[in-house]
Amino acid sequence: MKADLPKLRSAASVQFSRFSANRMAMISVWLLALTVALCFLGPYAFPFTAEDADFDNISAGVDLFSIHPFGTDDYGRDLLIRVLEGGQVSLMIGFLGALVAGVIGVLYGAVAGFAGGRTDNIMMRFVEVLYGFPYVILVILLSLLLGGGTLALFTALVFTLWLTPAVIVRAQAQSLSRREFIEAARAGGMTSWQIVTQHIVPNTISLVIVYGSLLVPEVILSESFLSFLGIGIKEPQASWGNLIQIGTSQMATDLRLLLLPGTLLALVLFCLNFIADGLRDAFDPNEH
Amino acid sequence: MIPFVAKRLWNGFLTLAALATLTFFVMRLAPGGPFSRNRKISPEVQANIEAAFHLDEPVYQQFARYIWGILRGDLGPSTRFRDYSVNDLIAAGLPTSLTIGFWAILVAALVGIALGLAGALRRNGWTDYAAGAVGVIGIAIPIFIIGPLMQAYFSVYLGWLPVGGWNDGWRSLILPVLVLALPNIAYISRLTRSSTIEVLRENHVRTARAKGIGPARVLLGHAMTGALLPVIAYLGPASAALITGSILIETVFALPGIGRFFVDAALNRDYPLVMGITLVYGGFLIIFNIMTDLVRGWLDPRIRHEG
Amino acid sequence: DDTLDRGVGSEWSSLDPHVNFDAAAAWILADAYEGLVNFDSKGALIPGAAESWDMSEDGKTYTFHLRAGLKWSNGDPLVAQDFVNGMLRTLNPETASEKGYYFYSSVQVKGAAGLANGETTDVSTLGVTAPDERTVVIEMVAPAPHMLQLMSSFQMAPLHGPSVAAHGSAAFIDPALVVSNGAYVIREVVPQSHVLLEKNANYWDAAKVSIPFVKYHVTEDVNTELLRYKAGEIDVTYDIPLAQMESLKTEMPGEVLTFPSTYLIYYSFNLSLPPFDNVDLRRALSLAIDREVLEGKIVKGGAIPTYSYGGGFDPAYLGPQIVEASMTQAEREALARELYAKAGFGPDNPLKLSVASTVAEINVKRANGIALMWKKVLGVETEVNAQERKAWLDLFYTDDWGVFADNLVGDFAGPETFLSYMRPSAEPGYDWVKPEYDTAMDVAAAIPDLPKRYEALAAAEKILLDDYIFAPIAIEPYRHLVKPNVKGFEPSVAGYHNSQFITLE
Amino acid sequence: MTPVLEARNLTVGYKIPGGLFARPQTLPIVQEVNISLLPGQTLGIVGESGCGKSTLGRALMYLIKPLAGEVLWSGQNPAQMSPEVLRKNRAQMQIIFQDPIAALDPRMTLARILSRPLATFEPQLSKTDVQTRVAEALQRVGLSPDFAARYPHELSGGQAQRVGIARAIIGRPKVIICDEPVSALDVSIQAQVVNLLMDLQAEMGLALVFISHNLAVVRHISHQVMVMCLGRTVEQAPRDAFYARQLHPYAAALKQAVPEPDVAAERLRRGQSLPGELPSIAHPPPGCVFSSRCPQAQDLCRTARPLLKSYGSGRQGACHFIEAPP
Amino acid sequence: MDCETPLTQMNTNLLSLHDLSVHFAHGGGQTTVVDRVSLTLGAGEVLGIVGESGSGKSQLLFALMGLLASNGNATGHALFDGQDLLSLPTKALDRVRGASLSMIFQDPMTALNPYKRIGDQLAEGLIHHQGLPRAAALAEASRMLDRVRIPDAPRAARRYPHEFSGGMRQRVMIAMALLVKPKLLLADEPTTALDVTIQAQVLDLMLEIAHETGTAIILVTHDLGVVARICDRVAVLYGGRIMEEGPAETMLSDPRHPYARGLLATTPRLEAAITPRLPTIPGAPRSGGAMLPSCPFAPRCSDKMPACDHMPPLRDIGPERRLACHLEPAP
Ligand SMILES: Nc1ncnc2c1ncn2[C@@H]1O[C@H](COP(=O)(O)OP(=O)(O)OP(=O)(O)O)[C@@H](O)[C@H]1O
Ligand SMILES: Nc1ncnc2c1ncn2[C@@H]1O[C@H](COP(=O)(O)OP(=O)(O)OP(=O)(O)O)[C@@H](O)[C@H]1O
Ligand SMILES: [Mg+2]
Ligand SMILES: [Mg+2]
Repeated sequence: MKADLPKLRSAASVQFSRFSANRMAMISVWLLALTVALCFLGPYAFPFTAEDADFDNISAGVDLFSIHPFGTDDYGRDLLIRVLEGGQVSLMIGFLGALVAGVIGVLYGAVAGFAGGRTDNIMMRFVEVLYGFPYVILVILLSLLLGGGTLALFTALVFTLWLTPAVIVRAQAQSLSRREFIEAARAGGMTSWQIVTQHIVPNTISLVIVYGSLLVPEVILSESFLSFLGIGIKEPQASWGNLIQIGTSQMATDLRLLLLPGTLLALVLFCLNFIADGLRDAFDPNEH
Repeated sequence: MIPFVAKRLWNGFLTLAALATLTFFVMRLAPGGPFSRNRKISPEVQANIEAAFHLDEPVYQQFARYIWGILRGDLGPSTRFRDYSVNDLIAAGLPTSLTIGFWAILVAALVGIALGLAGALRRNGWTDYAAGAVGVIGIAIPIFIIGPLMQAYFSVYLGWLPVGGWNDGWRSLILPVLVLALPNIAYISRLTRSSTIEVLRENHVRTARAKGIGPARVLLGHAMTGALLPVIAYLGPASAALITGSILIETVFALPGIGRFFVDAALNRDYPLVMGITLVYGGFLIIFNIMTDLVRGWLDPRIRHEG
Repeated sequence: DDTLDRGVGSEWSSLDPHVNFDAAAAWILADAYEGLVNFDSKGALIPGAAESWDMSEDGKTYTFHLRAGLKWSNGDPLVAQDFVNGMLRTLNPETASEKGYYFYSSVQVKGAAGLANGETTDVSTLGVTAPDERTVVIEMVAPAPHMLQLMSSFQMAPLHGPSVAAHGSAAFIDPALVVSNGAYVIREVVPQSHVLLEKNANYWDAAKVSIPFVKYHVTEDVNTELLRYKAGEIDVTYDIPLAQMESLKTEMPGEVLTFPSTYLIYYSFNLSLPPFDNVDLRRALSLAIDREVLEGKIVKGGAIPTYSYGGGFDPAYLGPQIVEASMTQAEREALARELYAKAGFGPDNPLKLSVASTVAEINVKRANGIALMWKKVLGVETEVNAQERKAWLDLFYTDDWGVFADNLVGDFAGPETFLSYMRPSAEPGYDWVKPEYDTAMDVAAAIPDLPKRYEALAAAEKILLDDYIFAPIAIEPYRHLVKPNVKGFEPSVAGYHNSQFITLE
Repeated sequence: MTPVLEARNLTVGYKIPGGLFARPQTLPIVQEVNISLLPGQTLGIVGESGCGKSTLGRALMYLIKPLAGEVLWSGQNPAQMSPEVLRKNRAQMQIIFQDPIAALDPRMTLARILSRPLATFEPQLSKTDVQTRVAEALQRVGLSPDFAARYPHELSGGQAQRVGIARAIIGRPKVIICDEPVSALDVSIQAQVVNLLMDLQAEMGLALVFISHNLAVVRHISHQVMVMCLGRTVEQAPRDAFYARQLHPYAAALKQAVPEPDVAAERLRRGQSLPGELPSIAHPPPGCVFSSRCPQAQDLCRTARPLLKSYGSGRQGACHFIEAPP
Repeated sequence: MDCETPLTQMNTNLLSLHDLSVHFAHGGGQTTVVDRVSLTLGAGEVLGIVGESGSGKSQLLFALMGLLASNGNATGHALFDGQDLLSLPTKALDRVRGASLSMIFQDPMTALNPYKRIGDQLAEGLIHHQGLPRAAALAEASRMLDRVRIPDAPRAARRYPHEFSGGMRQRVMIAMALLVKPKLLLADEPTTALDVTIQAQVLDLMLEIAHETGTAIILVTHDLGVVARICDRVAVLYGGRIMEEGPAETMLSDPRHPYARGLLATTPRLEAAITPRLPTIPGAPRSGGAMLPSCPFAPRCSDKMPACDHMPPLRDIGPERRLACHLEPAP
């Protein structure tokens, strides 16, 4: 018998439409897009760059109608531009770092949990060794090996951040691999890798999305900690992590320095929070 | 179960040995040594000082010495804190870190799980948004900001609690525990929420509802078990990290814990102290991971070890 | 309240007076131990355990006369040999103390180097002897008028042999075992947390010690320390957060105390790395730094801008004439641009350099400020390479840097400690070949008379400064918050503030 | 002809947690089972609930490793295959799980679930071909093609079961192990599915292991029938011979108990079920597994386990008191 | 809405469904899977529901239990014991569910909590609704396990669902539902995974308990033999609608609706001659989709007539028999 093909909406398009029906998530997407656009385009609207110091105008206060609407920092550099340019770096690192750490962690954990037995044991013991290795030493070594540049920074960030998602996903994978549909997949002749990527990982997706949304700020904030150890975004380049750091040290006297980057970061976080929930729901076949 | 634990402990021991070996050798690749200073002292004197700490020996020999020390329960002398052995320092700092970490993880787990469950039950309602906001705040406001703010308000302005130090009994505990718990509340509540939503729709939860035992018991007695499995996995490494001290908390609240020792030691290339705390942390990590695996096995008979 | 609560910043490295190297712990030790001399509340040298001393004609031998009836805190008599033993312990390689260099480098005590190097273990080779119970004789290889500065407890604490022999390092930290000779004894030690001292009834001047207890608190984070101060948990802070200096001055006017220390900031140039081998360029870079703006408006830490290397610590030292010091900033900048161009750089061919600094906030801030000034005045493109401290230290010896954000803490408040550090023969690692300087310093070192010696030192400093192997920047100050009821905590360049001279109202 | 599927003295079991001090123990479930299945043949397996039929099915797929004995796929032992070869061979066999819903990935649409085996068997297929095949497979099991967009949780029990069947047949395997494949279907669709399986068998020599409680369906589809009780084969026979006369009392009891859609007859049978204790598989009785319920049981039955013996013309039975068949 | 029986009259019955419909929201649209079902059930009565796979049997039961999926909703009335189950607030519903109304789910594999011991799951309802102490409830539970023929019941009570075979889990579900001695038991294909000997025993047990406690049963099944064995009445569902309803005897001996007749005719029998193909009802089965005004069976019906474009109402055709078909009742 010959079947006439029904017009099927692909799962992706269903998910997309489900996502776009989520008001909070959509608002967040637009806000986030706006923030990103501001960070990447905003600085062009000013006649000076983030690195132009104005020594006659050090620590100028907020004056929305002046050339420095949010004032200047300790060196007389325009705070707004610095925050925007810092955003470029931080958002990039944050999203990329979370992505890379997330992908590594999820795949690693899924493989370990699915494989079980000896493989799992060895893989998880390796994770324990990495967890246990003194981070400060690691970072110092990385800066020695890779220089203090972005590569070192990125490696240092990702190096440990993938461990926790790996542990969480492994736990999920362990439960999942006892489920019958995994057995069915194995019976159907799928390779282990296919089972991991097509069954295990999609079934942990909601945890992964949520955890990933938390990883982004974690990456952004850890970057400033790393600059304490000599790797990180180097002056005169700004980053939200650094700006918040500086802002914190001055928060008792000049809250402005903290509030501007802090608010932007919080905004991004709130957006991520809602986007993550929206994505979670969109990927959930039980949602309608 | 006991054979399982025994096997895991043995594996843990091997892990710890691997960790120790790796740390011991790799650590020495970091630039600078325990006695490098910006005022260069004469090479002979420098050599003499290093000899006093056996730093002049070949590394493998130092390693052998170190292992021999561990076997005798001696983690060696600290080079950064000259008056103490590493054993002394850990004995002095660990109780503080343990106390704070224990309470913080307890608070974080209880509050985080409660918020997560509330959020999952009242999805996209105000409870959910409020719980989400707590999460965002917990993550977006780092410890080094929220800590001083709390100190300024509760200690300086209200004068209720000490700013820092470890001399005031439980009052010294409150702020650090709260601040340390906050980001973990965020993580735990978000994870809990997400997995609870999923579990609530499983068929066995429907069965539980069919029993008419009321939403609370359905949630706590049936949905929560499955929902907590990933959270518990998260709690393993998180507890180990919290319990062995957080540098930020201990710095901001001037607490004598081993988290600060650890960073201080690493920055000062205090090899024995770094090793000592690494071993302590590694040990806790391994034990907590065994514990979370046991708890998960206890909750989920399907993954019960070799079950 | 009978306790004085003092902040000591980060944890001390040791409470063993023969080992400790930290300035902060020196406060605790200065309370617990007394050297041959002492420093009063203003940092002036006063008799300590020794009530008087004489100097030989050639300035090479000092004889100290101890007070009668000195006792250790446990009542044991304190004898001259205890001081000799203290120094011997410092020099003994087994003690693994880095402080021996005070005796073989800062001043050259006869035989000290041999003992410290481990060339000999024969204690009789040391030029420090106790001919009788109340006399300590110190012989030096060369005259050194500043040696008295090094006779306080920080360098010259006596040793209570029996307790150290019995208990090792525990004899310095275990309250039950500590035996000391200062105005206070140690009562409680909690690592990373605090040290509690109690008045020593056996101290010779105990009658004048007014505060019964002193507690030193470890508070690594300056902001926390400030909050603790505000909350009344600490009476005297170790430091003040830079960012809040200004506002605190208005908020609590009488309580902010700043005064210069012996902590000198300077930016060294890598002489073996072109183009820094060009003296004009080095001078241009030095001139382009507006030290007033830098310290006053950017760093805001109260540091004192300086153009000299050895000056600014001992008022008796006048130093050489420095032209830069008397120019206006505009003149300096004009000259800088001129020299910069002369060195072959310009807008199309800007100099690119990297400043190696530590990651400490204040250092990064200063480096950033300087970088921005270089950029603004000369168009130099600077990257601030902030490194973790040990890596930064290591970096110095690799020569893999152009400009090094350098610093030096003097052993005492005088020019000589700085100037002798720069001697090419002392191998500080600057790759500076200048036999004239060594000769000039040798000349000065042979003069026992202080004013004449200072003149010779000034001549030497001129040679040093003219080569611009570094750009002096500023002298860091001590910064303390002091509660109004704490009296007797006064400026002291060497940083001594013995609690015995402080009173609580 | 070599059998496509063979089990020789197959013993399979599960690990069970061993309490506080003990290591996990292994509990044998299926014991010493022999099976030989030729292409184009169907082996019907009936037996008591909990006697190990599903376990046997899993073991035949080598999803559980046997404790003893061996499984052979076209003469080859999966235990000796490399993972890659094992996987390829396994793909030639399919299994329909007893629990239809749990065997479907809740996050996949039926389209993806069904196209999965195609990716393994016929990777060269184009996207539209795959879609066509999926739609076709759905139709063959009586579901409309627009079910392809559904997720498993939107299906009724019977619909899910049919998806499981569709998944098994879509790749045209050589062997299908069907674990109660039609239990949740109404008779009409049940018939349709059975017809489908038989069509496939005729078309391409499909071999079937058909586990079911429905003796009428088993009778219809099987060539051989095997009866299991407490993990052991108690009877095995060609279909017609079996339905004509059962050698083992349990098999006879089974046939007796089949309900008929006849109210009057059924009402009479109320309350006349087999009495006696059911033995636990964890503690099998020393004698015959059926002894506690067997109306003809004697002392011998309670002490000595009867062995599976041949009684000619392919019939085997495990009972001390089988009268030789005519 | 057009009521066939006034609501008050229904109160004499244990359960009366009135125009009960179940709808699922579906990406914007809505599908109806149960369409205006009206039924009554007296105390102690056993009603069999047979029908096509996917005809809405399970959803009908879920609607009564208040357990529809989040995208489903039920309209109409379901009076049980004087209360309308569909409009009860959760709290009140929880007093009914698991106490006087219990359900055996169709999918025993996933319906049991994998994390809890069987015994605890069984005892839970007793503890909650009857206030039994745990030990007593556990003892009850293991007794009931024994009655559903789980071997070694006390030990089995301490095991977890995954250690049970499909049929054993099904029996656990049955035990769980019977344990609370409900007034109404909703049994959704409760014996599909049982071999016929145990099935017979379990069905006997259900009847026995029903007699002891006056429990009424709605039994969904595909096995007409099972219907014959225990049902008093039978309703035939097709496409979400009741097609025919009546006493078991007459329904099985003399079905009127073409679909019901088809069911009976296609039931495989042990004695029948073996044919190459099993007989089936011709035509493709329904598969969800929109509810049409027409008779859902019309496309497959051999007796299709123009009138079938309109769903015939359920009309009385004899003693207690109702039929929804335009065909004249056979003489
Ligand atoms: N969550 C859902 N969303 C949409 N449709 C659903 C959902 N759940 C069930 N359905 C559909 O509702 C219809 C009725 O399902 P139901 O489970 O009641 O069937 P059933 O009569 O019990 O069939 P079976 O005998 O196969 O179990 C089916 O067509 C099914 O696809
Ligand atoms: N994971 C397990 N651990 C321990 N015992 C198990 C496990 N799985 C199944 N069993 C036991 O193995 C026996 C056989 O189970 P199996 O599922 O093979 O039975 P079955 O013949 O398919 O029964 P049914 O007809 O009821 O599905 C049962 O007694 C069951 O209790
Ligand atoms: Mg089975
Ligand atoms: Mg159903």
